[in-house]
Amino acid sequence: MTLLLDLALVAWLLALALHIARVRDDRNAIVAFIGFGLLLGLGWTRLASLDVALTEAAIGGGVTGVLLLRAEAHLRPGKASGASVSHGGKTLAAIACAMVAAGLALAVLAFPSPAPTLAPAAATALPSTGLGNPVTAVLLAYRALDTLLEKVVLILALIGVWSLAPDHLWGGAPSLRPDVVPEPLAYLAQTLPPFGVLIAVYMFWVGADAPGGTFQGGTVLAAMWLLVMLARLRPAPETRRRSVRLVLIGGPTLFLAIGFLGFAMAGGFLAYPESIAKPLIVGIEAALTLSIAATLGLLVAGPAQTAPGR
Amino acid sequence: MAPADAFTLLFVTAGAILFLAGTLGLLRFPDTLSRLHALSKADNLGLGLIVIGLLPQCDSVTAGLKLVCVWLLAQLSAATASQLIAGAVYRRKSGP
Amino acid sequence: MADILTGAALFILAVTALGLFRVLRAEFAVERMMAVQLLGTGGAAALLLLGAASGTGAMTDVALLLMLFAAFSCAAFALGQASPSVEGAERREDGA
Amino acid sequence: MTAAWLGPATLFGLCGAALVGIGLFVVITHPGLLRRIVGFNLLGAGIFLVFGAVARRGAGAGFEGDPVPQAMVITGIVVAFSATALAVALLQRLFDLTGRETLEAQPEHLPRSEP
Repeated sequence: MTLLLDLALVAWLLALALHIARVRDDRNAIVAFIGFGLLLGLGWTRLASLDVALTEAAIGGGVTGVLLLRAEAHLRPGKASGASVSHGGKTLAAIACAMVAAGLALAVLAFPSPAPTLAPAAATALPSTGLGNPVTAVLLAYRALDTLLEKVVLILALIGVWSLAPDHLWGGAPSLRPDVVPEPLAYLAQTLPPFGVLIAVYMFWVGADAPGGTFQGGTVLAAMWLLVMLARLRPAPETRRRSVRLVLIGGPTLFLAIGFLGFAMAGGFLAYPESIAKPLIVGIEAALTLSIAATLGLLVAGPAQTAPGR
Repeated sequence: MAPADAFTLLFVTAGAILFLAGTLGLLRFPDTLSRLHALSKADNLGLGLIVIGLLPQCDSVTAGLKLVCVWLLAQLSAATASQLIAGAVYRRKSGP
Repeated sequence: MADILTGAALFILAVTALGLFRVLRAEFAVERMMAVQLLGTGGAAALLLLGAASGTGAMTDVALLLMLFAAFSCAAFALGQASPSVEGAERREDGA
Repeated sequence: MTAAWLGPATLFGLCGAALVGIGLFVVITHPGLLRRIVGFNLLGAGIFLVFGAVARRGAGAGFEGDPVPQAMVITGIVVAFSATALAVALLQRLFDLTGRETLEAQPEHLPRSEP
C-alpha cells in the first residue's frame, strides 16, 4: 500500500512539473507551482524527513508562491510574447535535459550499498548537545559554520534586493499595498496571525527535540507579517530604520559572538561548553528565528518604493 | 476489532466518501459558484469527519488538541478562501 | 489498521489530484485558486491519516503548516486577482 | 535488492532526477524570465529530492534518515529562496526600466530614463 502511495505521489509531482513547463499562462504555472510545493512537502514525509517537509511546505508552497504571484502581477501589463526558441533548438534542449536526468537517475540507481552514513556519528554526539532532534543538532552544533554562512547569504541577498531601488528611494519603505483589499482578506489578516504566531513559537520550541526549529518558525512568522502588511493593517517599515536593521543582523551577530566565545570557553570557534550547550543553542535559535522572519519578509517585500520620510 | 478502531474506520470512510463527493461536484457542476459550494462544504466536512475518526487513535491529549487545531485552521481558511473566490466571481460578473 | 488508514490517505490524495487537474485546466483564472485550497484540505487529511498509520505525532505539525500556508497562498492569490490591472487583462484573456 | 529498488528512497531519487530534467528544460527554452525562475526552483527541488534519497538510505543509529544531508537540504531550500527573491527583484527592475520581461535585444525599445 505504501509503495502505491509513493508511486502516486511521484506521478503527481511529475505531472504538475510538466504542467508548469507546458502551460502558457504564467499565473497558472505559479498556482501549479504552489500546489507542487505543498505536494512535495507530503513527499518529504515519505522520505522520513519531517524537518525538511515542514520547511518545504512553508517556503516552497507558501512564501515563494507569494513572491512569484506578486512578481507576476507586477509584470502583467507588459506581457509580450517573446520569440521562443526554435523547434530544432527545443528538441536539442530536450535531448540534453533528458540526458542530464538519465545520468542523475543512473547515479541514484548506482548508490553504493550499504549506504555511507553519518547518522551513527550524529547519534553518539547528540547527548553532548542536550538536544533530541538530530537535524537541529547538525544545523546548530556540528555544522554550525554552514548555518552561520547561510545567514550571511540571506543578508547579502537582502542587500542585493534593496540596492535595486533607485538612488533617491534608498532607505525608504517597500510597498506591498494592493489597490483593493477584499474584506475577507482583512478578516483573515486579523484572525490568522494569532494562530500563526502560536504555531511559530510552538515550531521553534519543539525544534530542540522533535521536527521543527528556527527555519520553520521563522518562515511562519514571516508569512504572518506579510499577511498583515498585504492587508494594509500595518505599513512596511522603512528599510533605513535602525530597529529593522538591528533585528536583521541580531541573530547572526549573537551566533558569531557565541562562536567566538567558544574560543575562550570550549577551545574552538563555534564550540559550546557541554554543560550549557542546550541553553546556548536555544538562545541562538530564538534570535535567529526573529532574524530569519524579518529577512524573509523583507525579501518578499522587495526594494524600497517610497522615498524615506524626513 | 476494538470499538475504538471500528469508530475510526466508520468516520474515516465517511470522510473519504465526502472527499469523493466534493471532487465529483467539482467535476460535474456547471458553474463556478456551485463548484465552489461543493468543494468548500464537502472537503471541510470530510476533513472534520477524519479528524473525529482519528481522535480515538491519539495517545495523548495534546495530540488530539493539535488534530482539532488543524480542523479549526481549515475552517478559518476555507471560509475566507470561499469568500474571496466568490467575491472575485461576483466582481467579474457585474463588472466595475 | 495501518494499511487501511494508508489506503484511505491514498484514496483522498487520488481524489484531490483529480480535482486539482480539473481546476488547473479551468477556463476562469479565479477557479484556479480553488486548487490550492483543495490541496491544503486534501493534503492535511492525507497527512493526518498517514501520521496515525505510522504513529508519528509530528506528522500533525506538517498538516498544520500545510493548512496554514494553503490559506496564506489563497490570500496572496486573491490580492493579485483584485487589482484592476489584472482584472482588465483577465477579461481580454477570457474573451479570446 | 528488490526491496531497495522499490523503496521510497529510490523512487523519490528518480523523481528528483526527472524534475532536474524538466526544470533545466524550462530554464533553457522558455522565453519568459519569470517562468525560468520557476524552472530554476523545479530544478532545485529535484536536486534536493536526490539528496533526500541519500539521506533516507543513510538511515541508522535509531534515526530514520541521515540528519546531515537533511540539514543541508534545509539550508539549501532557504538559500534557493533568497536567490529566487534576488532574481525576482532584478527582473522587476529590468521590467521597470525596459518594459520587457525577456532578455532578447530589441533595438527599437530604448530604455526609459530613470523617473
